[in-house]
Amino acid sequence: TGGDGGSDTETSGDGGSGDGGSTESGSSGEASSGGTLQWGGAVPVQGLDPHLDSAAASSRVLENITEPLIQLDFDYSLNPHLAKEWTTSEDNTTLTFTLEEGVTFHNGKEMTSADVLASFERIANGEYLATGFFDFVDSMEAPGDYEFVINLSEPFAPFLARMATSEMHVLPEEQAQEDKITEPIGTGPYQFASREIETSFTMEKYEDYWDQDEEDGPFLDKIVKSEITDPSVRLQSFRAGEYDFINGIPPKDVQSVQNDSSVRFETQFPKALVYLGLNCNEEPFDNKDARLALDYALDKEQITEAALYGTGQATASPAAPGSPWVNEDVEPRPRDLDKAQEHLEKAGMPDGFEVSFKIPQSYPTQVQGAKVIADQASDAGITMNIQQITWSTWLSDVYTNQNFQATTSSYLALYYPDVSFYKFLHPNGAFFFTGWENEEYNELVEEARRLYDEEQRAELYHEATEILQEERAGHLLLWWQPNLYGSSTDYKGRIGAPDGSTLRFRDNYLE
Amino acid sequence: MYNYLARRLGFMLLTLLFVTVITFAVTNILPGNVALLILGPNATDQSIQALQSQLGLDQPLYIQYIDWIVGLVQGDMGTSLRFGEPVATLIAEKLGRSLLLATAATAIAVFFAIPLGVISAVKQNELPDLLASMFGFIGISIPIFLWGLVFILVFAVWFGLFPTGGYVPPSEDPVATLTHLVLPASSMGFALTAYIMRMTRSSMLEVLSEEYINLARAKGMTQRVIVLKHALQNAIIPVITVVAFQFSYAFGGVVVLEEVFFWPGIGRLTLTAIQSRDIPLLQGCIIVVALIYMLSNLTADLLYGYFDPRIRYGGDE
Amino acid sequence: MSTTTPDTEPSSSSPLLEVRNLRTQFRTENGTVVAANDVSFSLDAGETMGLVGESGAGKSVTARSLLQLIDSPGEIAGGEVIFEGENLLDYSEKQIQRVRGNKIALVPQDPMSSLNPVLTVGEQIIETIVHHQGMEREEARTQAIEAMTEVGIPDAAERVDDYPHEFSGGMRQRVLIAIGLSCEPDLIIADEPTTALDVTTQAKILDLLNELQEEKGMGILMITHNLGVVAQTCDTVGVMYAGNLVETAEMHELFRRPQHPYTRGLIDSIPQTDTAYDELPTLAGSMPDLEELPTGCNFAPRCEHAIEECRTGGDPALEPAGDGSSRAACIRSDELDLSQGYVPDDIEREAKAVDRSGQPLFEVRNLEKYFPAGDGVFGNLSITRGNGGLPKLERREVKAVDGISFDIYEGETVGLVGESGCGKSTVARTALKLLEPTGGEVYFDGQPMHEMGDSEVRSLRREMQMVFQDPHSSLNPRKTVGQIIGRAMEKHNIATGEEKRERVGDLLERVGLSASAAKKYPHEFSGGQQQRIAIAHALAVEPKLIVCDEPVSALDVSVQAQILNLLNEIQDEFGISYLFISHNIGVVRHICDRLAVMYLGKIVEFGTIDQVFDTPFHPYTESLLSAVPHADPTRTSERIFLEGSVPSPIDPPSGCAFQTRCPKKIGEECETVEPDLEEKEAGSGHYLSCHLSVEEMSDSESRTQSAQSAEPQHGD
Amino acid sequence: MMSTSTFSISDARKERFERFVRKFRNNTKAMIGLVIVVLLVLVAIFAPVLAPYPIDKTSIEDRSEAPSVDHPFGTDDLGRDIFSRVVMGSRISLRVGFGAIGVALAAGTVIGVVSGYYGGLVDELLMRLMDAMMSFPPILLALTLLVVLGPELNNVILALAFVYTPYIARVGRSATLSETNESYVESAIARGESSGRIVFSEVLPNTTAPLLVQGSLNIAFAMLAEASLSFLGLGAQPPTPSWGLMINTGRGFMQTAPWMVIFPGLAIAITVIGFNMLGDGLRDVLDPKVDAIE
Ligand SMILES: Nc1ncnc2c1ncn2[C@@H]1O[C@H](COP(=O)(O)OP(=O)(O)OP(=O)(O)O)[C@@H](O)[C@H]1O
Ligand SMILES: Nc1ncnc2c1ncn2[C@@H]1O[C@H](COP(=O)(O)OP(=O)(O)OP(=O)(O)O)[C@@H](O)[C@H]1O
Ligand SMILES: [Mg+2]
Ligand SMILES: [Mg+2]
Ligand code: NI
Repeated sequence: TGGDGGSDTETSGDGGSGDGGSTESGSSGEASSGGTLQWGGAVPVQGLDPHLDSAAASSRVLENITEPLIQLDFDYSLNPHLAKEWTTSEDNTTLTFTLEEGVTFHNGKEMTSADVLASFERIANGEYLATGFFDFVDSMEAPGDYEFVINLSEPFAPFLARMATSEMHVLPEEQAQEDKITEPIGTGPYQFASREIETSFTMEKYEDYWDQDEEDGPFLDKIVKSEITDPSVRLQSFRAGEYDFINGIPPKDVQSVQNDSSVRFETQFPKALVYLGLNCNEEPFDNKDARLALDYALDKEQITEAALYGTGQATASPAAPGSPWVNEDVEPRPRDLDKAQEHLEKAGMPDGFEVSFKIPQSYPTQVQGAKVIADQASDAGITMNIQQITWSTWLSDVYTNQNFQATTSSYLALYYPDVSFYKFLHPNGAFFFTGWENEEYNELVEEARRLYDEEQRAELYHEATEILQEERAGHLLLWWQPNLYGSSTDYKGRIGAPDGSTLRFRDNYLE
Repeated sequence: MYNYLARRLGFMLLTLLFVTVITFAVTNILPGNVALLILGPNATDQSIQALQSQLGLDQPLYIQYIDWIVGLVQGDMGTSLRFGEPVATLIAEKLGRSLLLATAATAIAVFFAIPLGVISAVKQNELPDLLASMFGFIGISIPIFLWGLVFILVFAVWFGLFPTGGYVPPSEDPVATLTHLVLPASSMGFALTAYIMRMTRSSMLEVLSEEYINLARAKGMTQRVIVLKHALQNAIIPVITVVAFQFSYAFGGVVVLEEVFFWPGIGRLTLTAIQSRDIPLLQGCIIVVALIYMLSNLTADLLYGYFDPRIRYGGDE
Repeated sequence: MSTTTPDTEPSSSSPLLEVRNLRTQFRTENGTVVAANDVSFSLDAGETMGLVGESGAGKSVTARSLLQLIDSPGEIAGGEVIFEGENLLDYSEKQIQRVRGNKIALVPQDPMSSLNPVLTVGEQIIETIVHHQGMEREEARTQAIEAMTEVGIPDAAERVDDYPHEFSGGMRQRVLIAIGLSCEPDLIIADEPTTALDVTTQAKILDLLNELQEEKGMGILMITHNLGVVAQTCDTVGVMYAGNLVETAEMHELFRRPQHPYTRGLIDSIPQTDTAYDELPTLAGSMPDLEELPTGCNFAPRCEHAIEECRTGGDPALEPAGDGSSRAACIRSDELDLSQGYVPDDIEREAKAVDRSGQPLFEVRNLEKYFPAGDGVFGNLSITRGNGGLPKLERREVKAVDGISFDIYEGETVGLVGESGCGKSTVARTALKLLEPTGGEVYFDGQPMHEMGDSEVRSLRREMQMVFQDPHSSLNPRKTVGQIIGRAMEKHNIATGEEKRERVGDLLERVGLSASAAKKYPHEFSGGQQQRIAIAHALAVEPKLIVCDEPVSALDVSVQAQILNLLNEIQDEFGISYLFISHNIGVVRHICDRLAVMYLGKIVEFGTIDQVFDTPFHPYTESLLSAVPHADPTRTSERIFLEGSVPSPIDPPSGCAFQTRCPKKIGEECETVEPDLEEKEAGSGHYLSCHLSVEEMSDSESRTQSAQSAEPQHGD
Repeated sequence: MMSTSTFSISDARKERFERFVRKFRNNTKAMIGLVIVVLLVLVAIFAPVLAPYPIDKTSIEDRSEAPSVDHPFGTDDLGRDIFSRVVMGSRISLRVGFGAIGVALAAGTVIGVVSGYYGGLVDELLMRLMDAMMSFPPILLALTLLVVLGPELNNVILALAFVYTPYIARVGRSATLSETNESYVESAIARGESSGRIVFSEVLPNTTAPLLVQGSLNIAFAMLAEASLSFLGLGAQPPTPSWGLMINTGRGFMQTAPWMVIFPGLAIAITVIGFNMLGDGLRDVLDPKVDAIE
């Protein structure tokens, strides 16, 4: 997974792909090599340490620079990558990887299992994004130059999936010994060239890429990302011909972009889940009825429409639409002011209540949605005072100190249900902050982590979803939103990456 | 002149001291936890504490202040928490561009403002004066960012004459640098023109009522000589101060304008620093901007001294 | 010396300048103000004509009208200005530009603000020459240097590239004259060319003008409000009053036999240095506001000879009067004989009985006040280049008052005179502890004020009051007169409520205003009235001492006399003591018992009026006295011209402070040894600070008074 | 204006007031400014009556409608009536302008007058402090303060008050300095007044004119600053109808729904022009030098 759910400094709609098919546009002719891609990017690239940096914007470029042993494909299957094959033992506790030979890092050195071991040990012994996952790892070995073994202490289903993210990308041994990495060296098709903080980022083709291919590239000589955070300006500049490609088209402009024949418009759904976070440790939302009152006061469809102009989808399930984890029976509560009033009375606040509503200002769709939420809530007598805050304030106030009553945030369309169900909603989850706890729920999602059988797991998640809805969890889910891309018509190749939050440029080219 | 200069520098040092104190005080009460921001939400308490002590954040404030000042004096502004690069490097990269933008804006403004101001003073209460003063009021009454938006819409989107924003380094393509500069510089220049023009006008009016202008008339000098030689040379002196002030204003205004035009200057860097609570970076940005401000005022004082013989030759005044 | 030029015979040809029925008016929000009404006069080549009158009479407007220099909202509404046979008022702007500065030059009043600060003085002269005579710059430069030399600027060739601020006031006035002269004009209009200058400098400039005229033979229109200046420079005189020319006459004739009562009043009210009166003759009231002129003769309300006809019969025209060439605008000029001026009682001035045996009321010992030079806390630090070229930090100070001692007894008036900047005001302020003294002792009634704390001093303030030079600024514009005066009473618990109101009314009446003035605001009063209010304010707390800092120098002569008289009366009535500060040595004679002469922060002479005004003189006192122009053309005196200007108090000369300018300097001693202020004659109470012997100081080789100066009323 | 007999204004004061009114009337700039400001205040007072729709009522069906009879200024992206929001927005602008400058005037005047009157070290330190405060670009300083204080309209007012205090203080100081040159101050000292009383009772009333002028000009600046801050998202919070915030939102609709920017933009411009003209005009009117009629 690219980022920690929605918690990175990115503006609205951007991310990866996943909705197979729609991003492939008539790459009829022969792919042509060369050229510089001018990319109008939404969020500035943050840190460049693949193991440390949670920002989607970072992952978006790192995806092309460093590589994992196992890669996620567009059909959500895990495929061998730097490991040309892997085996899992009967009891699901020993993982054995056979590495590709002849893979070189951008510094020219060949990749061996020593590098993999060093990279994973770095994560296991440090304070990195995936460090927690190594709690389930007993030992790691590199018996041969091209063989690598991991022994788990118990079956742990999310581990392989996690390996496919940049959190567990492979770095050369020397770099794996550094605490912090600013110029990553990887094995990917593109190598880091230069960057100017908050302004631009440049990657160049790595000529000795191990997996070069006439059909799959890499083709582009250079990719220059200009970082234009304002979606309207970005779109304007794109239309003025300054960029070949942009991500994060504002939903309101989708229609006009679609109608523009000189633009190749791509959408990838879903990309991120936006939710309304309620602090269940504090008045008034420590009261389930207060939460229900708010739930009934809101028309999720309307809110989604207001924010996304028909590009999104209201939801009541944290599982990505289209995945087997979705419980189709659970739907957003329809708006019902009478019920809202009923619950207000049950909560002992028949005249409603007033709360602060902290919105991270860099997410226009969330701000937009918040305005409608506040308006609708006011009809039920619930006053929500919007306060736009910076991302850093959000992190410290809302997330760390839990000094909030209501907020909005998002997480990326993570195909792996563990993230959706555990990371945010289980008290031990890495991103648990709303304070909503439920024994039954916790047991369900813990159990699901240990199961490798899809159907069984799905069953557990369906149940968990029901509990979320019934108990009105601190996450009042709002909508799924897509990734919206635009490019010039001579920009070819599949846009995006399977996990929804990143971009793969490998097979992209300019005609 | 030496005394004058020495005194200005003395003032500046004292002011600078206050500037550092204010900067330090304000930035240190910014909400948010830096360590958390760096380490990300997964960090443990121990690692947060370790990082804090590594960053010196567990020291008493006054020690932090002194450390900071000592560093500043040695040209070391610390390391950006967010980007892990030396603050000085980060700022140096952006500073030039903001200066370029502010200079261009000021130059545009001066180019138009001074003749306009002179004309409207000479034709006081006549049509040119009224037109100029309308222009002036409009110029100062519309927020710069709105001008920016309007200029983008008209000149970039409708007519496609200039790029909508962004920056190209002159080393890459000097012509592109210029075309990218035109819109931001002129939308800010527009607002500045109004200020400088008003100042020129009132300064001219004041000078024109001076006794020595009367004498020049009594000597039979023509209107042209009186206005351009006798009046303007005196009136320009206070205008210089205003121009310098406007330069610093332009420099401050870039915070918003750079955001509008995506001009990667120190204004945007400051916003980034604010948003990510990158204290060393924010402190660096603020100090540098304040320093530029003070330097431009110092320049104004020096120019003032240079243009006003009473100070140039007087030693004291 | 002879200051009057021989009478020019009325030339047979037409006059150089003839003004006929000039009328200039200003549109103001209250209607139209006619600042020059029907002004007619003529001026011959080589003649000097004076234009006198009180402030606001319209002198400057008249002068500026001649060159069409009136700006909106003013306009020249009628009349003709015939110059060289042509009417200048018909000229276009282009044409008149060729006359201005070329044929007719203007020397403005204020040397401090009339030169362009950013152009060198040379440039300001050169541009005139180049403009009018089309000369090459090099040539013009030579001519400019010549002009500067001519007006007595030493080392003109070197100073031509200096900027105005590098010149002293007197020198700047010379530059202005040089500009005027640079194109050798036929007529010079000098608008109060000396008013802003010290007496000593004033004398030099007037002399210069006289000389230049003799040499070049141009006409001069000399505008002034000082009859003394007229007496020394003019051939003919025009007297203006409220926009009208009320009398024109040949100068001697004017003084001998004025035809208009106003002229008479003006002449009389000038205090003479060498005459003492108890009561100065005054012109009652003040000039009417031009916006609301009386219906009859403008002067009628103030005229002691006015009859009913004067008040109703409209403004009289200027008509020949008397048997000479005089013309006057007075219907009674034929019947009145105004040749006899005010004759003071022939009695010796009744020496006030000041008892100086006991303890003085107010005593100042070695008072010092140093100001930091420059502004700000660090301002007085200055960087100077040491010998080695290394900059060095230095603390510089203005020694404004440098060791001054004097005392004032009850009921006594002690005067303090000296040139501008010598430290008079600073003495007043530090003595009253309005400023913290740098050193020295001050005793009031035996109490050591220098040792008192703030609150003690504050309660002592009841005993000591101050009257300031500028009455306008000494009254808070936001408070009514009643509030201002009443506040003083409240502050010191003298009266409150109804009683206070009554006393304010009484006081106002005492100073010659009506009790209803209490409800008005200060700006509604004329300068003289405001000064009366200021005096009432000082009197409100029933003080024992009033310090008057130039209380009359901002006022017109006629009003000046009224205020001086008022001060005298009040002293008689309440037995108050005064410290009276003035730069006008003529004024002090009429009010002071003893007098201190200051130069550069020190007292150089101190004694009774008679002692100071008579030999032995300190050389500085002597030159001060000689420089005062007297309003009596029949008397001439040798002027003593002082070299250079007052040295900077930042670094005063070594030895005797006056040595750099002293005409009687004896040499080494003066330069190295600082003379003490000592009684030259033990017990006389006459202190002098000079290395000269009494005989040398009494020797007036340079002070030969002409025979006729032995006038009867000389009351020594 | 207040000609009732219950008010016994002294003749002189009345006359001075009338004179002021006369000069004011003759000054076109001042009059235009006054008319704009008065209209603005009226609009703000009667805003709830004038605004046809509630300002925060979203209605997705009506989003981004062009100006029409129903919605004279059109609707925004959430279907809210822009006319109503612009009208209600006048309250925000006025509140910020008057609030911030009111506080700044109070603080700045005291600092300026004290500094000017006492001089010396007090003056030096205070003024250098003011210089230091002025060394930060206003927007930048306000922005930083707002991050500290939290984005809220009242904090905007506080931050702007802080930012504009030194400007007022400077004017207050120079006005005081020129007043202390007048000898009535010395006269008061000679009368034995305490310095506190002199500062506040004698000097202060005489500095009102320049402060008034500076104040009204700064109101204009403060309004602009509020717009900029809201534009950057750190000022007023939605759904507050701050004009700057409206422009910020409308910014993305410049091409599709320009009315979202035009009307709030015009509102800001006119308001700021009004205060600028009023300030400028007041300067002329209060300047004793400009006595002549126009
Ligand atoms: N610009 C003006 N606007 C209105 N009235 C004016 C103007 N200039 C002069 N006056 C009026 O003209 C009258 C005469 O002014 P003028 O300057 O000639 O007096 P003056 O005799 O030169 O006095 P002073 O001795 O003070 O120089 C004044 O009383 C004044 O009311
Ligand atoms: N506050 C001050 N700071 C610095 N220097 C001062 C100050 N007040 C007076 N001085 C200086 O002290 C000297 C004496 O000034 P003072 O005002 O006492 O002279 P004065 O004799 O009253 O002159 P005038 O006749 O012009 O009123 C001058 O050189 C002046 O520049
Ligand atoms: Mg005059
Ligand atoms: Mg004085
Ligand atoms: Ni004599």
